[in-house]
Amino acid sequence: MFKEHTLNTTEIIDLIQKNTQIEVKASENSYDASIIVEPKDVLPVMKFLKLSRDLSFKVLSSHTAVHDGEDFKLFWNLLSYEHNLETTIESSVPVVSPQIQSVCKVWKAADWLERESYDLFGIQYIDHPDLRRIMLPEDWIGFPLRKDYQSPEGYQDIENSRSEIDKRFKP
Amino acid sequence: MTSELKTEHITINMGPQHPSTHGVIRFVIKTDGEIIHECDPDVGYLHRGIEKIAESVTWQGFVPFTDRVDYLASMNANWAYCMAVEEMLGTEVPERAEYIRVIAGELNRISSHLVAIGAADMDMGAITPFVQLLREREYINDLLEMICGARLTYNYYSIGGVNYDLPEGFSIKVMGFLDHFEVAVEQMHRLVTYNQIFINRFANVAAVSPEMAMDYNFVGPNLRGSGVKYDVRRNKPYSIYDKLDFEIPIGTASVGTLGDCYDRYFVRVEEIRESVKILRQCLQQIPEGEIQAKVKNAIKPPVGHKYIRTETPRGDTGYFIYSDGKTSPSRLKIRTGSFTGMSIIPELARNIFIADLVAVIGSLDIVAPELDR
Amino acid sequence: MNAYFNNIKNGIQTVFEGMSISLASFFVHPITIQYPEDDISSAEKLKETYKGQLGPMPENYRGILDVDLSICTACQLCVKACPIDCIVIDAVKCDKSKVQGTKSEKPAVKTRTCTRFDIHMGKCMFCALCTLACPTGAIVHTKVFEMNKYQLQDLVLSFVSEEEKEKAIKRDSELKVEAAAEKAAKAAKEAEKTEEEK
Amino acid sequence: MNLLTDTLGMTEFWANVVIMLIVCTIVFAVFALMSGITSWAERRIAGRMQSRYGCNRVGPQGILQFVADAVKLILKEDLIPDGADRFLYKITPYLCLMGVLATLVVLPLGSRAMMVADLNVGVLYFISITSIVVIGILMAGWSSNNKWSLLGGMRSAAQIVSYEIPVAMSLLTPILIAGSLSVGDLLDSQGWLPWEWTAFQTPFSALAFFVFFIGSLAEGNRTPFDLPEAESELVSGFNTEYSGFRFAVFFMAEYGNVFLIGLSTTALFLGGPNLPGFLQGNPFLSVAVMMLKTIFIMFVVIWLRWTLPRFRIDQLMDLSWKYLLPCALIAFFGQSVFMLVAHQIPAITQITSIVVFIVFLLIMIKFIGRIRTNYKEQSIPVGLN
Repeated sequence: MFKEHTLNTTEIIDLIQKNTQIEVKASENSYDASIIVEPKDVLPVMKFLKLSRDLSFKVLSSHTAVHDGEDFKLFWNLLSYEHNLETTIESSVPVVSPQIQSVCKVWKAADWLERESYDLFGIQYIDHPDLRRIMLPEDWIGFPLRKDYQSPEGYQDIENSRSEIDKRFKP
Repeated sequence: MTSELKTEHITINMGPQHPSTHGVIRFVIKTDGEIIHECDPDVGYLHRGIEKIAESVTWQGFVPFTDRVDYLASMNANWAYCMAVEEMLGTEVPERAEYIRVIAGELNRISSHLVAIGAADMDMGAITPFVQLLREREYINDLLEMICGARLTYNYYSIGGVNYDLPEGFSIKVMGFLDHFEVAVEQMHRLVTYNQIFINRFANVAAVSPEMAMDYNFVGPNLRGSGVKYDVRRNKPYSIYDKLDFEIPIGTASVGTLGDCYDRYFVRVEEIRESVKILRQCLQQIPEGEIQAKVKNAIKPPVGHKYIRTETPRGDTGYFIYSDGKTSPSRLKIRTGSFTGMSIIPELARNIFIADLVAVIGSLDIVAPELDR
Repeated sequence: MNAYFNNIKNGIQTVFEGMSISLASFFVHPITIQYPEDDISSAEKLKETYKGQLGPMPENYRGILDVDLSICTACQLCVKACPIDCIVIDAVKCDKSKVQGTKSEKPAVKTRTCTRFDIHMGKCMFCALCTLACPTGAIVHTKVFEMNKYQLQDLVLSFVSEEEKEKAIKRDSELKVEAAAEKAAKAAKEAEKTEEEK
Repeated sequence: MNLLTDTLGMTEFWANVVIMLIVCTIVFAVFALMSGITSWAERRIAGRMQSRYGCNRVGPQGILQFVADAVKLILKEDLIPDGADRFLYKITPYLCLMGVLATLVVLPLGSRAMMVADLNVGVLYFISITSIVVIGILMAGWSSNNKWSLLGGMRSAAQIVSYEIPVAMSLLTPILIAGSLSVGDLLDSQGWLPWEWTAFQTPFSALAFFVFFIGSLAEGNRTPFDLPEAESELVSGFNTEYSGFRFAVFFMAEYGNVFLIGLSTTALFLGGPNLPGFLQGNPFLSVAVMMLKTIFIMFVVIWLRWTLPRFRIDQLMDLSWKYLLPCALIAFFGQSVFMLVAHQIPAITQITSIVVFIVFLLIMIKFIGRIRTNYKEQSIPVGLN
C-alpha cells in the first residue's frame, strides 16, 4: 500500500503548477517545508491536492492560524495515507479583514477546525456551512488567541479578578 | 398509524451532566420517541485555554500542562510535545531514555485503553468489567508511580529525555504484572466483549466507511476500526518503534459491518495485546546509559513552524508549534483525536436509538478535556 | 434461521461464561485499601494484607513540598522553573550560618538568606519541575499527601518565620553597616595612602 | 378467631378485619425487611464481584446500611418539580408499591397454609396484578414533567406489556401439570425432591421455567432489562425527579420486586416449601425451605445484574416476541403432548424428570468447573510489592 519513494516539497510544487497553473512557492523555514499559496488560490489548490492521483491528500490533519504581526498565517497540514506523504500549506490574511475561502467542501474535517479558528482568531471563512463559535459561548466578546487580546473584566455575573490571597501572595 | 396523527419531536439535552458523556459535553438531540433525528454536539465546557497558556510559559514549563490535555494518557501527551521541541532544537535523545519513553508510553496506552473499553462497557450497562478493568489500571498506575512519583499527571518526559531513571527491579515487576494482566484482561473480554448481548449492542451500529473516516480525519483506533491500516508508529516511525516487532490491528467486520462500533472497540482490545508485546520486547532490550541529553536551561528554538504527530491512545495527536525565537512558543496548536472524532457525531447520530448514541460516544473514546483543551 | 439459533446458542453460552467469571471474582479478596485504618506507609504491611497486589508508596512520591532552608541558596531557580508561579522568594545578602545558628551540618554555600520563602500549595500542581531545577536539593517533595485546611490561605506555606526574617534583615543591615564601615576604612586608608604618596 | 370473638366480644366481621390487618402487617413487615436486606445484599454482592468491599460501615458488615438510607431518605425534602402533575406525581409511588404488595396475597411465605388467600384463580390474579406496576411507572414518567422520565416510563410500558405475554404463556405449563389455577394446588403438584419440581419435570417445563424467569426479570426491571432506569442512557429514568420518602417507596418497590421474582419462581417452579413426608406441615421448616430457595433465586437475580450488559429497546422486543414467546408456546404444546403420552405410559414421567435433572446437574458441574478455572486465573499474583 505504501510506496518507497515519497515526493518532496519541490516535486509537489511542480505538480501543482503544472496542473493548475497557479503560482505557489516554497517557504523558507527552519523546520517543516511548506507551500505558500495566495489566499484566493487556496480552494483550487486544495481541491487539486485531494483529487490528484499522484498525491491524493485525502486527510486534513490540522488547520490553524498564527497571529504574526499584521497578518494571520494560516496553516493546513495535509496527509496522504496512500502515498505516505505529508505537507503543509501556508497562506496569510491581514488581521484587519481576515477572510478566506472555506475548505469544508474538500474535507469534512475542516468544518470544526475552521469553526475553532473562527472562534479563537476571528477568521471569517467564506461559504462555511455553519460558522459559529465552538469553544466559547455565543455571546463572548473578542478572539482570545489574538496577541492583542485583553482578558475581559468579567463574563455575565462572573468577575475576573485575583483573590485577596493571591494579591497578598504575589502583589 | 394514520398520517393525520400529529407528532412532535422532543428536544432533549444530553449533558452537560450526564453519566455517559465521558466528561462535560452536551448533545442537543431531537428525537422521535427513541429514535434520534438530529444531534448537535455542544463542546467547550472544559475549554481551559491551554493553547493560550503556552504563549506565556517557558518551553520546559509547558510540559506539565500537556498532562492536562488528555489526563488518561499524560505520558503520551508529554512525549508528543517533548518530541516536537526536541526536533526543533535538534536534540538527540539517549537510547536508554527512548526505551524508557516507550515503556512508559505503552504502559500508559494500556491504561488509557482499559478506561476506554471499561467505559464503553459501562455505557452498555455492564458495570463489573469497568471496575475490574480499572483495578488493572490501578496496577499500571502503581507502576508508573514507581518511576515518576505521580499517578495521573506524570510530567515524566522532559525535553531531551526523561526526568527519572527506572527504579531497581522495575522490569521484573512489570513482567510479573504482565503475566497477571494478560490472563485477567482476557477474562474480562470473555465476561463482556464476547457476550452476545454486548455484541448485539455494538455490531452494525454507526458504521464509518474508510472514505468517511479519512474525510473526517479519524485517527488512531477509530481510523483503524474503519479498516485503514495507518499507524504513525509504523508509517512514520519515531523513537525506537522501527526496531520493535508489533502488528497494527484493524477492523475486520467480524460480527457486523466494517467500521461499526464493535470494530472500533475491538481494535482497542487488540492494541492492548500489541502493547503487551512491545513492553516485553523493550524490557528485554533496554540498554544502560544516560537518560537525559544536555539541554540548555533557557531554550529558544529559531523562528519557524513544526507539526509533529505521535500515536497516542486516542490516535494521531498533532502538535503544531510556531516559534518566534523567544522563550515561549508563539503559537501552539494541539490537534487531538477526540476533536476530530467528535465532529462526526452529527452525521452518525441520525436515525439511531438514544441508546446507540451512548454506544457511539463510548466507541469513539472521547475524552472531554482533550476535546476542548 | 441459522443465525436465529446461533444467536440463542451464543447468548446462552456467553451468559453462562460471564456468570462463572463474575462468581469467581466474588471469591477473590477485595483490593480496596480502607484508607485511614489500613496502614499504607510500610511496604511490608501492604504485602501482608494484599499479597503483592499493591505497590508501596515509591521513594520519589510527589507529595507536598518541603524546603531545607539551611542548604537553600536563594538562587531563585525554582521560581523560574515553576510554570504557575506558586513559589515566592525574597532574599537578602548575609552570612547564613550566623543567622540560622549552627544546626546544619552542611556549610552555607553562599551568603544569601531567604527572608521569605512561600509556596502556595493550593496552586501547586505537583509537577516536580522545581525539585528538578534545584541545584542543592533544598526543595523536595515529601511523602505527605494529607493537607486538609479550613481556609485557603492556610495552604500558603511559609518556610521563613517572622523571627528569622527579622534576624536576617538585622544581620543584613549589620553586614551593610560593617561593609560600609569597612569601605569607609578602606577609603580612609586609601586616602591616607594617596596623601602619603603626595 | 375464636379468641377474638369469644373474649373480646367482637362480631365475626370485625374479627376478620382485625385478623386481616394483622396478616397484612406481617406480610408488609416481611416484605419491607426483605427489600431492605436485598438492597444491602445487592451492594455487598456487587462489591465483592468488583474486588471491593461494598457497604461495611453501619453496623456489623454494614447490615444496618438500609436503615440509615431509609432514615436519610425520609428526612429529605420531598421535592415536586415545577410543572409536574402534582396529584399523579404524589400518588404514583404508592401505586407502584401497591402493585408489588398485592401480588404477595397469593404467594406463600411458607407452606400452603401460610398464604394470605389461596384464591382458586391465584395464578391469573398474579399475572394480572403485576401489570399495575406499569401504570405506576408510566404515571411517574409522565407526571414528572421531565423528558428523560417520560422516555423511561414509555420504555417501561412497552417492555412490561410485551413481557406479560411470554410470562403468562409459560405459566400455562405448570397449570397443565397441576390442573388448577390455584397456587396452593400448584405447590401440591410438586414433590420435595428436585426432580419432582415443576422446573425439572419435563424438558418442556424446564423451558417454561427458563422463559418465566427471564420474563419476570424483565417485568421487575432488572438488568439486563433495566431500560426504564438505564442510568447510562436515561440518567435514572422514571424516578429521576423523585426524592425523599417517595423515592424510598420506589426503591422499596424495586427491591420488593426482586423478592417477588424469587418467591414466585420458587412457588411456581421450584417446589415451594415442600418437605419430605414425615416433616410435612412443620411451619418453621417450610418457611426456612421457602426462604432458602427464594434467597438463592434472589442471589441469581443480583448476580445476573452485575454480569450482563443491557439490551437495547428493539432487541428487548425481539427477545420477547421472537424468542421467548415461541419458546413458551413450544413448552405449552410440548407439555400437552407429553402429558397425553404419559397418560398411556405412566412410567415415562418419572424417567423424564430424572433425566432432565441429571442433565441439569451435568451442566452445573461444568459450570462449577468454569468457576474454578476462572478463580484460579484471577488469583495469579501481580507481584508489585
